[in-house]
Order: sequence, then structure tokens, then C-alpha cells
Amino acid sequence: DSTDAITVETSAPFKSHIVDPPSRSATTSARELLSFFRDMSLMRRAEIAADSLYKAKLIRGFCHLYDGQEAVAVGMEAAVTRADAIITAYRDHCAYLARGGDLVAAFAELMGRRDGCSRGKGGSMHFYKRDANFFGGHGIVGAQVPLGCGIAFAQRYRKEGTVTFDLYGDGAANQGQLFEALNMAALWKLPVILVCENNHYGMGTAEWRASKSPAYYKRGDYVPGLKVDGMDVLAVKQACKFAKDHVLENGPIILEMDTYRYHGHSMSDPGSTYRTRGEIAGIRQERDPIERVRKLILAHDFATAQELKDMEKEIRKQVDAAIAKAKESPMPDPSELFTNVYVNDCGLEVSRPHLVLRIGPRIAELEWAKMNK
Amino acid sequence: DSTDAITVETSAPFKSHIVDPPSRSATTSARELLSFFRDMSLMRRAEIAADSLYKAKLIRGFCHLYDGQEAVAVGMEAAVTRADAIITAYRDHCAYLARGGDLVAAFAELMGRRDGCSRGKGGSMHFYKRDANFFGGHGIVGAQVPLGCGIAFAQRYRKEGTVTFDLYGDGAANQGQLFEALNMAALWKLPVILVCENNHYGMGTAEWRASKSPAYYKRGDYVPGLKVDGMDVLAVKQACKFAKDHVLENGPIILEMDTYRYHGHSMSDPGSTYRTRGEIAGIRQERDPIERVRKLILAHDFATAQELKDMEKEIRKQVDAAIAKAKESPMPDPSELFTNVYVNDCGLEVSRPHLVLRIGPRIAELEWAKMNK
Amino acid sequence: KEMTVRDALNSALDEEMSADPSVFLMGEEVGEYQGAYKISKGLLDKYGPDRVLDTPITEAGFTGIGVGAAYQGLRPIVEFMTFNFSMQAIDHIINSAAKSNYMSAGQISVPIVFRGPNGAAAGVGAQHSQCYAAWYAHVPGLKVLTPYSAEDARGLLKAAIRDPDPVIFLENELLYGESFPVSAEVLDSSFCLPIGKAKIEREGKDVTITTYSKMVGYALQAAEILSKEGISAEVINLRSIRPLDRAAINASVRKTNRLVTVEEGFPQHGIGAEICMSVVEESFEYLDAPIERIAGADVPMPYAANLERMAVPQVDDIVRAVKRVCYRAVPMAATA
Amino acid sequence: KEMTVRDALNSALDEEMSADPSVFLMGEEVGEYQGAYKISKGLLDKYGPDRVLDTPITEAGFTGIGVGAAYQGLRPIVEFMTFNFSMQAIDHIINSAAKSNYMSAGQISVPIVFRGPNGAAAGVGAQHSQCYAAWYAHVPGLKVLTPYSAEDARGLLKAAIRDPDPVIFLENELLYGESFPVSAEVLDSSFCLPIGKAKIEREGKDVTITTYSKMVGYALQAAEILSKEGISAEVINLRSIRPLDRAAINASVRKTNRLVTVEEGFPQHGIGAEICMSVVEESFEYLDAPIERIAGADVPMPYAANLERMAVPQVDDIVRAVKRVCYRAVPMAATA
Ligand SMILES: Cc1ncc(C[n+]2csc(CCOP(=O)(O)OP(=O)(O)O)c2C)c(N)n1
Ligand SMILES: Cc1ncc(C[n+]2csc(CCOP(=O)(O)OP(=O)(O)O)c2C)c(N)n1
Ligand SMILES: [Mg+2]
Ligand SMILES: [Mg+2]
Repeated sequence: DSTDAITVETSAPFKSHIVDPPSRSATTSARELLSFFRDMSLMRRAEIAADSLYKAKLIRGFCHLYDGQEAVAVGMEAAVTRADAIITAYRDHCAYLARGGDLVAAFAELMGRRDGCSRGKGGSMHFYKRDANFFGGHGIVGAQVPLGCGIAFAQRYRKEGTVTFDLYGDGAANQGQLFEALNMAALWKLPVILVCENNHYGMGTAEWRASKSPAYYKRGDYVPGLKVDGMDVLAVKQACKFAKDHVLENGPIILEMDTYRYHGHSMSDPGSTYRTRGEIAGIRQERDPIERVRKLILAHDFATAQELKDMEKEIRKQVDAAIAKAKESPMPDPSELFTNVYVNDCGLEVSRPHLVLRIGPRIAELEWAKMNK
Repeated sequence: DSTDAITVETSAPFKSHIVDPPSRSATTSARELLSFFRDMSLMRRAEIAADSLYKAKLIRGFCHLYDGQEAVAVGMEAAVTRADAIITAYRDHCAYLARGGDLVAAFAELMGRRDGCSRGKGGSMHFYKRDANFFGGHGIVGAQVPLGCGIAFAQRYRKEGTVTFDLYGDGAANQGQLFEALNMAALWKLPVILVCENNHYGMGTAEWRASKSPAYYKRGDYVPGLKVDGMDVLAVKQACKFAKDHVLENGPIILEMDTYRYHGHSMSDPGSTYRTRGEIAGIRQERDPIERVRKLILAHDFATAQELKDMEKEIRKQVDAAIAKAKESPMPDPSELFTNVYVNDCGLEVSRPHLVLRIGPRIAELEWAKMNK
Repeated sequence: KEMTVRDALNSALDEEMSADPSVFLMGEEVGEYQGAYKISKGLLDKYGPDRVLDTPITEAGFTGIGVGAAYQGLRPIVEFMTFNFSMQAIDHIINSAAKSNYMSAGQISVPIVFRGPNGAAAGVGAQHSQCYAAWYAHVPGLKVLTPYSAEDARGLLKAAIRDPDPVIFLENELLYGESFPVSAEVLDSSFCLPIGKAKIEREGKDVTITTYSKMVGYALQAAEILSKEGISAEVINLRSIRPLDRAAINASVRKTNRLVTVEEGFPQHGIGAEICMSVVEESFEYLDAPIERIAGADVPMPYAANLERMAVPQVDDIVRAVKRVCYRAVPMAATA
Repeated sequence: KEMTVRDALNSALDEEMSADPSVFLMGEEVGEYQGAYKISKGLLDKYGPDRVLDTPITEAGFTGIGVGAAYQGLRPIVEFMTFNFSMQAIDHIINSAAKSNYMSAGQISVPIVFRGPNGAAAGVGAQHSQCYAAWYAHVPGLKVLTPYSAEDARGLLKAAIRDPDPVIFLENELLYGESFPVSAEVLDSSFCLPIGKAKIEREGKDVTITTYSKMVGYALQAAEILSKEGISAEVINLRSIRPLDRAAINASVRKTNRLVTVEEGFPQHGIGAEICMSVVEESFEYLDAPIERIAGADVPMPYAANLERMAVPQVDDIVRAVKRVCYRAVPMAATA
């Protein structure tokens, strides 16, 4: 049946640094491949929709899209359980979806609505799903790396037997706090996997212009590393499974995922001044993570081309429906301005007369406007 | 004559990381060995005197002594010119002296007097000698590493052909900013030598408790490194000469100096809770940098044992005289409180009525007390 | 003639780099990308990669390198893509830059400029919207400038680059594209503004409004509205938060006897508090009404548009506050 | 019974670690060395290396790890050897700790304590003497506590550890060895003080003195001297800088009609400025004299003993300021 195991070679052997790499032979099944196809296609579609919403001015500020990199989020998720933790940077929409995040909540957050996964208060860069151990969504380059080590610290402290996947970019890979955290993670044998999503650019800066050594899987020096084809969801899964076992036993490991972002860095970046259109087209052509899985499915006759097309159509509808629903979600209630600053505000609220004087009337106006609408 | 070259083997071969090490055969002369002996003995004596001054409460706050590590300062100085720059941390008295710093100014600074090298305003941790390209004297662990790379940046910018020696401890070696600065130094080929003075403890923490990999000369990953016996002044000189040539050509290198501090970390640390007295005694016995040079001088008959003893007596007198002179130096003038905050204060002085009200009377009092003394 | 703040900054950088070979620019994306906000457009082409340096995303490291270069006598301009990221480097700004001249009794001066957008932009959320004016202006050894108009941007940036001390230069992303009239004098390459002097943007006699950066525009709009209701507001563009032009502030308050302070940052220990203190210290007896403070809300910046709008001061907040200090306040819920 | 502040802190740590297994301590030298200032003496022995962690000298890294552990629900206590070093980690304190609960709309709370000595010690120079009270209290999402006595130290540290939000706990090295009387209630392991409430250390009717940390002792000495000259000063120990107990401050000023603020930190945008603003906002009409601010000198901390003494407030500065606000000032040069 659809769960029967099949064996597929990963696109290339893993390169490794002071560790024996896992085998290239990955095990999967019809069911899994179809779910990979579905999940990645949904992410792709959602990001493209976000692009349109941004252009329609329904999303404000920054908006970092993940299309091209879907195999990392999906392959990683396939290797772990929701008891394992994930933390990433601002390019976080798909990490949230991979963790079981709700499509409506994602779009509502992007549009700053009350049904958003952060009730509209976080925005594009600050998605979280605490109940699935997804810890965000961080806007400061590199900061999530020690934070993720801290989550792993808590997992070890509580002897949970779970691990943390701690994602960062090739630009972030030069941040000093990464080296500080890695040293402690190694000293304390924390169950943390540092996942460097090397999409080869940090904004407009190519990896070799930012890093004297762009061999990110080796940059841990005394910490083992693997270089993984991040466009091959099975390679990602294989590496993540291996890494999870490794870190529970030995402490940290680095996984460098060789991947690519199709869009510009954020919405103001056309993404084509510092790289050629040919480069982007070439990767789409030869390494696209969704097309790779489509080919595998077709090669194994797990579905027909038409069935996959239908699935994509289905997904498109699903995304459109989610957006329609998210658009209906109202703005957050004005009172939300002052909630969640603290869990326990120790009476601070009442001691801000200048804010009452200033914002009080505006809240009153808004209430009034609401009542008269 | 006394400048005739002789060849001496360094204590051990240099260990190296991605670079061919220099030869063990160091060239020196009677004159140089005698000056090494004199300079190191003076430093030793000065630090021991500082210890007494601290105990007599004439020095306040922190006071980090350098005895045991003298060969690093002296060997380095022998390899460079005063046009090359040096920057270090708070353990800075001897770096200052090595740069030609005045003994009276050193003691006056330690005692917070007006003739101090920072006019009493810096204190033990903040010695500078700008005219000899000694840039301090920094209290924040690790901060001097990027600062030193910046000095090297300026040297390269101006095409000076000079280099910077950038000193830090084994504890500082884990600081993230070091890795950030090193990456840029390598990308930009800055003429900077990172000198890790590995005295094996950062305060009370042994190197292996603070660093997963205490092989500091390898910690630059893609940056070459040498491990040097930092208790052998000729090895230090040999390595520094090699390093200077290397960095002018190729960009940064790391020199790990294997050394030892005899005193505790600062004055409140007896220095004997986290290491055994036997360990300290063993190093004094077998590796003391001054004794090594004494033996060399005697073996080559460059001076007699008595002559060296006399020199030490002489040095002791010199130090005592400097202290006596420094003690005569008055406290800084009260007006110094407000000078040097800015080069150009843009009228800030006159706009601080609360300070005039508070400190004005006290300055007036002090002036009055001075006049009536 | 009109000029955008972006062009004002760009031309100031260009002129000062051209005038002094020891001036150089470093930061993320300042070179090949022409600046994340295009402030450094064209400079790499003109001055080459030795003087316009793209850095890795390592603020602590490159700030330290900049400060070290200033120790040696170069005049670095360090761009933070936004000032939020300066927190990664703040130890170097405070301990390595601000304190060195003092600790070394004048041996090591630090002629460096730290610049970039500061405070709230639009829709960028809590981690990208903080105003650092009060923090930096707390610290002796630093100067803190907050340009509003194109004239400010040009004159103050040139002053900052020529200044021998470390200067924090706080721009505002939302002003980059705004155009302002500029005189021939302002366009002259010798143009420079004094550090530590406020500018009276609009004279008035009933009430003083002190503010800086983007809020100057809001205060001017408020003053316009108020003038129609017969209230004459004097608007002071602080330009420099440290040194703070206490003389100008106090002279104005002694004339108007009423004060409203406006800032976008968090209220506690903010600019308004310091101005209040300095007026109480120097002109207490001239005050006819309590000073009113308008500040950002005391919360991290929310993303949603409606909450964000409440979190930052609006023109009508200023209008209302002025009316309150002029004792012309209308009841709370029924305001225009 | 008497207790030193050191023992008060040590016992509070011990009791809270014993009461809640999710509490752990990390920092430089907190374990085998027993703490650079021996605050954590005995804890490694008692709780073992999983709960008392010696860290490398990497503040950014270990603070981030601490905050991440708090995301997961542990209750870390992060010791900074001194708060000066917290600047290396300040991005995590502000952006990762203070803002997370808000950005996540309550999903990710951050129950963490950052503690260590703050402000001036003796003879440690410019880089080791800064007071961070005003900076941290500027930022919504943080709470900032400033204990003075052994009672404060015990009660506030226990409150901080139990609190669900990030707390900045500012100790003072010079107070560690000072002894204070403590009641049986204070010694009870259930003892805890409320966050956000000031303490009236001495009642008075002529003038209010607000202060915190070490300066509370100086203010009490000044009050004693003043009482001999017939001036009755009320001394308020703020205990919490954020939330600031505006109610207590304003109630006192409404009674005494005069106010002197005292702080050791830099003046501009400091604690005094905020207190002045809050009194002007709420009790302007009660003020019979301008508010006086006593603060650290607006300079980096000098090393020399005479300069250092001038740089930090002294008892007689407080006495003189009180006399000025009570209109009993003597001419400037001839003071006692
Ligand atoms: C400390 C800091 N500096 C600068 C920025 C601005 N910034 C946001 S994303 C980014 C590029 C990061 O590149 P990379 O780590 O490769 O991640 P990617 O965007 O490619 O996923 C920069 C410079 C920031 N958010 N934080
Ligand atoms: C950022 C920072 N953290 C902590 C300290 C306190 N401190 C001063 S020296 C020191 C130990 C440094 O050890 P190492 O780098 O080995 O240098 P050594 O003292 O052995 O010369 C520590 C923890 C500091 N000054 N700066
Ligand atoms: Mg990238
Ligand atoms: Mg050491």
C-alpha cells in the first residue's frame, strides 16, 4: 500500500566534517512523497499569494518569502516530532506551516488581523506556535542561534530526549554569538542541530563576499557538520534523522543546507541586481524541490501528472479560501495595545497618566467608530 | 662584540595550523639577551611592587599583574618597531613598559596621580602610549580584538606597511566578536596578528572548562596559526617576526602563546583555589622566562652570575625610586573631572546647571583646601 | 529648490568623502547594493571598495573595527542598517568609543559617526522600531543628532563627520523620501550646522512644543491647526539631543510659559522627561501650567496598523495636549 | 538580627532554587569559584553542575541561551559579573526577552532574572562603573529592581525569581558586605516583596528625597543631619524603577511640597528626570519649589580617588540640595 517503504538515493553524497556521514539511501513511501508534494506546493502557493497581498498593500513592512527553500522545512519536519523544537529567523511563514500552523492564522497575521497566529501583534517576522514547539520568528540576524541552544538546554535539563532545530542563514553564519553558543552547546552536550540554510545570499551579499570560508558545515571547527542538498527533501530528512540521533548522544552538529530563495530578500528587493536571472532560472530548472518530488512520484507511478495538477489546483483553492477568511478577520481590538507587555504587570497599567491622556481619547474614538459602523 | 649574532634553538618546535612554521633556530646576541634580561626583570620587579602598593591601599580597584608572562611582551617588542601598533586588555602595565613607557608614569597612574600615563583618570586597566602606538588597556574582555583589527585597517588604508599585535587571553578567545573580526580581517587581508596569551585560566576557570577546543592557534579555522612557547622570549620573537611578514603579505594569523600568570587574576584572587601551588611552583622552576634567559647568558658567558644579580639590584633601586617619585605626584586637579569628555564639547559644559549646583561647591572647597595647605 | 532627505544625506556623505581622504563608509549593503535605503548610492563607484566597505552581518565586529580605525585617526562612518542592530555593537559605542578620550586623558580621540535609520518605520514590528535617542543621549562622551529636514540632514551630517568626537546620527526611514525646500547656502559644499543648537521652526507665543526628527513635521501640522483656533505655538526642532540646547528651550518657555514635549520613543527616562527636568531646574517660576509629555506608547511596537497608529504620537494628540496646557481642553471622548 | 546583603542574596537564591527545580543559575565564575563576589557561595555543592553553570566569558551567547531556556519554561537566573558586561548581551535582553511575550501575543513568556552588581564600585574606572537603571527602565517588557538593604535584597530577589516576566536586578558591589537588621518575617522562606512598590524608609514632612540602591543610605544620613537643623526629610527607597511607584512618590510630594531626586547614574534621561516629569504630570500645583536633581557627574567615571568622589553624589550634596529647595541655602563657596 501507500506506506510501503521504497529506497531512493539522495541527489548527491553528503559531505562531512569530523563525522561519518549517513548513507545516501533514503527510505520513503508513496504516502510520504505525496505529502511532501502537497506540503511544499502549499507553501509555494502561500508565499506567492503573500507576494500579491503585499503588492495590494494588505501586508505591510517587511515580508521575507521562502519559496525555493521548501524542502528544508518539510524534510526536517518529516524527521522529527512536534515534541522536538524549531526556531528560525524572520523568514518564518513556512516553518510555521510545517509545524501544523493554520493557513488562515498565517494570512491573518500577515495582514495584522486579530485571528493572526500572534493576534496581529507580531507581523510577518514573528510567527510562533508554542503548542507545537515552534519558537518563532526572530528579526535580529543570529539571535535565534543562542536562543535555540537555550531551548535545547531546557530539553536536556528536563531530560526530555527531544532536540532543537536551530535555523539561520549564510549571512547569519558569521555572527559571533553563533560561535559563543556553539562552544557552550559543545561543552554542555546540548541536543541542538544548527541548520544553516545556505541560500547563498544574505540580502544582496553573496556568501563569498561575507564569509572568508563559506564552507558553513565546517565552520564549527571542533563541532561536526554535514553538507546537505537542501533542494532534495529526502536528503534533508535523512540528514535530520541522522542529526537528531547524533546530538542526543554527542551534542551539537551543523547541517549546511544548500538551498536557494527565488524571491528577493524582502519585498523591496527585486532580487536581480546581485545575481543573474539566468542563475535563478537555472536553479528552478534543475534543482526545484517540488519538481524533484513530482518526478519521483511520476517515476514510481504513485500518481499521474494530472492527479498532481489537480492537487495543485486544490491547494490554490485552499489558499484562496484561507485568504478570504483572513481578510474577514477584524483588526485587533484597541485594548490589545496594552495587553501582553507583561504576564503580570504589577500595577504598571494604572501608573501611566500621560498615556491615558494621549491614547485614552483615541481608544474612545475607535470604540465610538466601531459602535457606529 | 656584544651585537655578534648567535643562534639558539627555541625550547620546542612551533606547532602550526595551515601554515609552514618558522625555523626553531633563532638569532640573537649578547646585547639582546642582556636587554631581555633587564626588561623582563624590570617588569617582574614593577609588578611585585604594584602588589605591595595595592596591599598598602595606594592602588585601588582592580589590578591585574603580568608576572610570569613577561617574555610575551618583551619578545614581541623585539620583533617589531614602534610604528607597529599594540593593543591589549586590562593586564596592561608591562605592554606599556615594553613600548617605552615611563616607570614613574606607570606607578603614578596606578595610584591615580596627575603624572600618570592617563593623568590618573584611566587607572590600572587603562594605560595608553599613543606616541608609541600603544592603544591600551581595555577592560571589556574581547573588545580589544576588533579594535586592534580596526587599527590594522587604518594601517592598510594608509598603506603604512605596519602591523598590529592584538592581544587577548584564553578566556577572551571564546568571545564571538573575535570570530566576527577575524572573518573581516581575513576578507580584507588586514595586517593584524591575533596574539592569544594562553595563561590557561580566565579568572578561576581553566581553559578546558571554558573552551571545547583549547587549541587556540587552530581556532581561526580558515586563518593560519602557530603555537609558541610564550615562556621563551626567543621563540616569541621568532614567531612575531614571522607573523609580521606573513600578515603584510597574506592577512591575519593567530599566535597562541603558551604562558602562565604567577599571581591571581586580580588582587582579590589568591590564585590558588582553582590550581595547585605545586603547579605554580613547577612552572617557576622549569619554565620561568627570566631564568631561561639567565641560563643562556651564563652558558654563553655574556655576563657573570654576579653581574646579573647586580643588575637586578639596580632594577630594584630604579623601581623604588620611580615609586617614590610617583608618590610625590599630586592628585589630579579637580577641574580634570570635566576635561577630555569631548575633544570639542560643543557648549555642553555650560548647560549643566545641576552639576554646577552639586559639584561647584565641592570644587570650590577643594580649591580652598589646596590654598590653605 | 527642493531636496529629499535621502539626497541630502547622500550629498553630505559624498562631499565629506571628497573633502577628506580619511573619511570612509562601512556597513551592510552600503556598497554594491547602494545601501539598503539607497543613502550611499553611487559612492562605491566614486570612491572604490577601499573607502566604501560592504561588511558581513556582524555589527559587534565591524563597529569595533570602525572604532579602532578612528583610534588611529581615520574618520569612519559606520552605517547600521537600522539602529536596532546597534545593540549588538553597543558595548563598542559606549565603552570603546565614548569613554576612550576620557580614560586616556585625551590621547585617544574617536572621530567616528554611527548613522542609520532609528525609531518606528511602518509595519516592521517590535524588534525593528525602537528609538535609541534617550539611551545614547544618556551617555557622556557621545553626541546625538536627530535631523528632521533636508537642511538638517545635510548640515548635521557634515558637522558630525567633521566632529572630533563620536557622534550618533539618528535618521528616520519615513523621512528619507520627503522633500524640503533648500537654499543655495544649504546646497553649498561648505554648509555645516553647529552641533548642540536647536532650531525654532516656527515662532509662537502661547506655548512651546519641543520635538525632533519626524515628529517635527507633526508638531508643525499641529501648530497650523492650532493657529486657526487662535493658539500660537512655538515649535522647537531640537536637532541635537546631546548636547541638549537647554538655553533655547528655556528661553522659549520663559516666553510662552507653557510646554508640550513630543517624542516617538518610549516615555520613561525619555527626551520629554529630561526637557521637563531642565525647565523645572531653570525656569520653574515661569511655568503657567504643568508640562505635558507626548511619547510613544509604553509597549513594544505592535504590527497591526490600527495598534501601530495608536502606539506612535499623532498630530491630534499634539493638538489636544496643547489645548490642555492652554486650559482649552475639550472633554475626553468628544475630541475632534 | 543582622544580615549582610550578600547573605540576603545568597539565601534568596538558595531558597528559591530549593523551592522550584526549574530555577537554575548561570554565569561566569558562579560555580567552582563561588561567585566573583561570592553571592553564589555553596550553591554548586548543594545543587550540582546541572543547576549552577559556569559559563565561558561569552555574555551574548549565554544570555541568549538563558532566554531560550526561559522560552521553554525554565526559570534561569543569569548573573553578569557586573552589569557593564550586559551590554554585550543587551540585544537579547531587549529584543529576545522583553518583547517576546508581546510579539507572540502571550505565547512565549520569559520568566528570567538578570542580576549582578551595577553602577559605581571603588576605583574600577570608566568601563566598570556605569549605572544601567535608566536604560533598562526605559524599555517596556522589563521590570527593573534596585535593592538597598538586606530586606530589599531578599524580598525583591525572591519576587524577581518568582515573577513570570524578565526582571533586571541591579545590585551594588559596595553594599554586598553591609549588614542590616532583619526581622523574623524577612528571614522566613516565604518572605517576598511586591514588585513596583516603593518603601518610605523615613517619614518626614518638609521635603521628599527619592532614591535607590546605595544612595538610600546616603539619603538617610543626609536626613539625619538635616533633622538636626530642623528640616524633616522623607526618604523614599524606590526599590523598583520599573514599574515606578508614581503613587507613592506623588503622595509624598503632595505632603511635603518639595522634592530632591538622588541617583548615582548619569543625569540626562535618568531616574530623576522621570520622577520630575511624573510629579509635574500629577502634582504640579503642589510644588512649592523647583525640584532638585542630584546625579552622577556627566562624565565617564575617573579612576583617581578625588575625582571619583566628585563624580558620585555625596551626603553633603544631598544636604545642600535639600536646603536649597527649602530656601535655606547658604552661599556657594562657604558651605559646611
Ligand atoms: C543584527 C542584524 N543586522 C542586520 C539585519 C538586517 N537584515 C535582515 S535579514 C539580513 C540578511 C540575512 O541573510 P541570511 O542570514 O543569509 O538569511 P536569508 O535572509 O538569506 O534567509 C539582514 C542584513 C538584522 N535583521 N539584524
Ligand atoms: C565582557 C566581560 N565579561 C567579563 C569580564 C570580567 N573579567 C575580567 S578579566 C576576566 C577573565 C579573562 O581571562 P583571559 O581572557 O584568559 O585573560 P587573563 O586575565 O588570563 O589575562 C573576566 C571574566 C569583563 N571584564 N568583560
Ligand atoms: Mg541567505
Ligand atoms: Mg587567561
